[in-house]
Amino acid sequence: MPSIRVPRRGAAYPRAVAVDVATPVFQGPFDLLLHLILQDQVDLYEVRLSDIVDAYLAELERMEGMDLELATEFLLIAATLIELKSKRLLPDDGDVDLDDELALWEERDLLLSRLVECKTFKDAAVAMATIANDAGRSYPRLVGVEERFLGLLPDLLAETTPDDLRAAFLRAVAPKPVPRVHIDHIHQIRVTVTDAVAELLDELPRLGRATFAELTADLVERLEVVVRFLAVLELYKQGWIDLQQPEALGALTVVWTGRPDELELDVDDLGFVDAYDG
Amino acid sequence: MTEEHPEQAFAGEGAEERELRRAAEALLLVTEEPLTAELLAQLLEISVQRTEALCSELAAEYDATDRGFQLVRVAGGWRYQTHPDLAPYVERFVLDGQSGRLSNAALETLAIVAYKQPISRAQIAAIRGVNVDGVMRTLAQRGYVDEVGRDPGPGQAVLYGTTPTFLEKLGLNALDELPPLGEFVPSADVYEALEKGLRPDALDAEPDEPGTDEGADVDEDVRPVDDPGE
Amino acid sequence: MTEEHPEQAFAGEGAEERELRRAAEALLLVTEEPLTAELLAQLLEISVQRTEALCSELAAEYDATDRGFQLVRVAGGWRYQTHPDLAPYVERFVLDGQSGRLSNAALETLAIVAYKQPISRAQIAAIRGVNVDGVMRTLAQRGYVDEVGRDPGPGQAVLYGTTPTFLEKLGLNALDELPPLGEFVPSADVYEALEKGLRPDALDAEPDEPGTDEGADVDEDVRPVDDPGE
Repeated sequence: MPSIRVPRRGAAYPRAVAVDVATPVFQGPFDLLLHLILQDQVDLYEVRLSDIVDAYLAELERMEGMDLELATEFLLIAATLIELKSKRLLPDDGDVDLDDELALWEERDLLLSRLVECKTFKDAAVAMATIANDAGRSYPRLVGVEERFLGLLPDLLAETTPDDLRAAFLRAVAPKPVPRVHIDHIHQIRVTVTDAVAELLDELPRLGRATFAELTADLVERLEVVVRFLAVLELYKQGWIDLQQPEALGALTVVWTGRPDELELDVDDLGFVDAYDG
Repeated sequence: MTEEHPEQAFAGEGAEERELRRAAEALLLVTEEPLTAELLAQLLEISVQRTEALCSELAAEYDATDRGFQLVRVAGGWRYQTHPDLAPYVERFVLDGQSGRLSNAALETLAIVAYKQPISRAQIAAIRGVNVDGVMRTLAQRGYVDEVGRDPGPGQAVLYGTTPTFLEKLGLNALDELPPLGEFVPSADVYEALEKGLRPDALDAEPDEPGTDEGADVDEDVRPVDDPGE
Repeated sequence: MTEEHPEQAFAGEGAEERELRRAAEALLLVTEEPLTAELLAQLLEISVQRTEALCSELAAEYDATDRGFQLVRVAGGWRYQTHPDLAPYVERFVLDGQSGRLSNAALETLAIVAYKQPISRAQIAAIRGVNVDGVMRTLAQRGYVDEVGRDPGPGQAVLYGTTPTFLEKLGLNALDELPPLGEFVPSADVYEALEKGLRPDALDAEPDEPGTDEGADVDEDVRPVDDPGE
């Protein structure tokens, strides 16, 4: 499974949180989130959300016989995180839609209960490991009956022919039919925030300024747009771009401001590395 | 009788008791999986209740006489096993000693199956937040989980449960010997930390100036979040 | 000591004697082949002479306490076996619940061994998708399959093959008389299990990495099993 490496934090991050553990490997987004919040006591604001969202996309990629319901669930959680984070990143214009606000709280609570559930089973697993280790100190007797009794056993191959054997082999190696919903379209749209950031870093210097609609004109899938938006937020937070939105719900314009002066960093140092080993 | 066998543990046992005890010892010696009280009762031609009592007495006797083996009740049956004290000796001898150590991923998946069975792979994945196809395959190969049915819903998803091998692995007689799941529900501290970590409202509603290091300090007086669960 | 264990058979034994006796009991319980005094002595870290004396004392004790099992010296080693008196019970146990035909699971497992030997249990499990330990034990007990070597890879997995008994039962002179498989194209999973091999320890360490089975190719020139008893 693709392990998630938390990239070292670059100086562009407001607080160098203790995520720069050598190369902790996490089992998916919940594991990563739980670690960040509980062990490192990181606020969501400081979490590199792209890591988590990319982790979700990686999980979608890995699914073999997965149903759409689960895919949707993963996307919903990723979307909730994006929404929670973007709400904190963007200026609060005081003009809050109460319904949106409530919906967000609801989604937040869903995510919270998922994390609590996940944590519960993680702790149960630790207890189970202890039980298994204790039990593993005793070895059962597996010797069976003495040879003098073996003569009593009926000849199990009495009615078996070589052709039966051949048929049994072919049966054993035949692919097992696994009912599954094809989610190939999800595979096709897999794109990481890291990729999206890289594309923006390529495009924006040439364009100077562009509306978000223009930047996403060639994208078909909604997920791609979401990822592109997250990449824009990432760049904004790190000071590479400025965002202009003169009127509420109006066009969002992205302005390239260039490399932040005070930061003599290259792309890698900013943490634009792959967030997981694909 | 007692004259003949001065060291006999069940000094007062009659001829019939002795025969049953000895037959039980012989049968337990040759069984390769835990021998259920039902089958043992059938072979001894006595009641299940009496069989259970017989096994319990035998187990207690081995304990009292400080044997290197134990008679234990595991996965719904009785079996002989080595005393845990002696693991250092046995591990020196048994080739695949402690081979079955499970990874964290396997343990977490197994815990979910154990407590929530019957359960589909998708449901497990939803709880763990990761794909579990590979882990489940390994667990099935090792005999700890098995298909137990199909979801009657539209997807007809395969449902999984734990096996007797799983119980043997944990040395449990039945699933209800697992500690109750309630013991593992995160404490208030942990819950609070998670809730705080996922606050949707901005700290002080002022995003940082890009590139500056200040202003992102976590606000100390975070306003309390209403607990949605209460 | 004697106060703690009033029923203890060796009332006068010291702590060291007790530990040795218990360790011997544990080791004798799990040995599949008669355990030689030499190997037992080595495991207990005492002299062969003392080991022999210990086993003889134990055997006498089981006799005196009228157990259903005996500790006997067979084929140059010591092992537990059922008391001859109790053979009728054991016979009933052996005959009970034994059907006259191999189950489909057993037949498929046997077929895999026949066509793909030498092969490890982990490889068979990977092909069949379920644990095959029990089935393999049955097949070995019936004398249809046997250990033929060890995977030279790090796991040192035991490799199995079919026996002369198997050929005889099927009326074949040699393995190449098995019906050809023809245009058989294995699925990806099966191919992987067969061609690349699966280290059992790799399964243990990382059960959720279905795609990675680095190395551990089953080597063609399998080296013979080192018999630990010799």
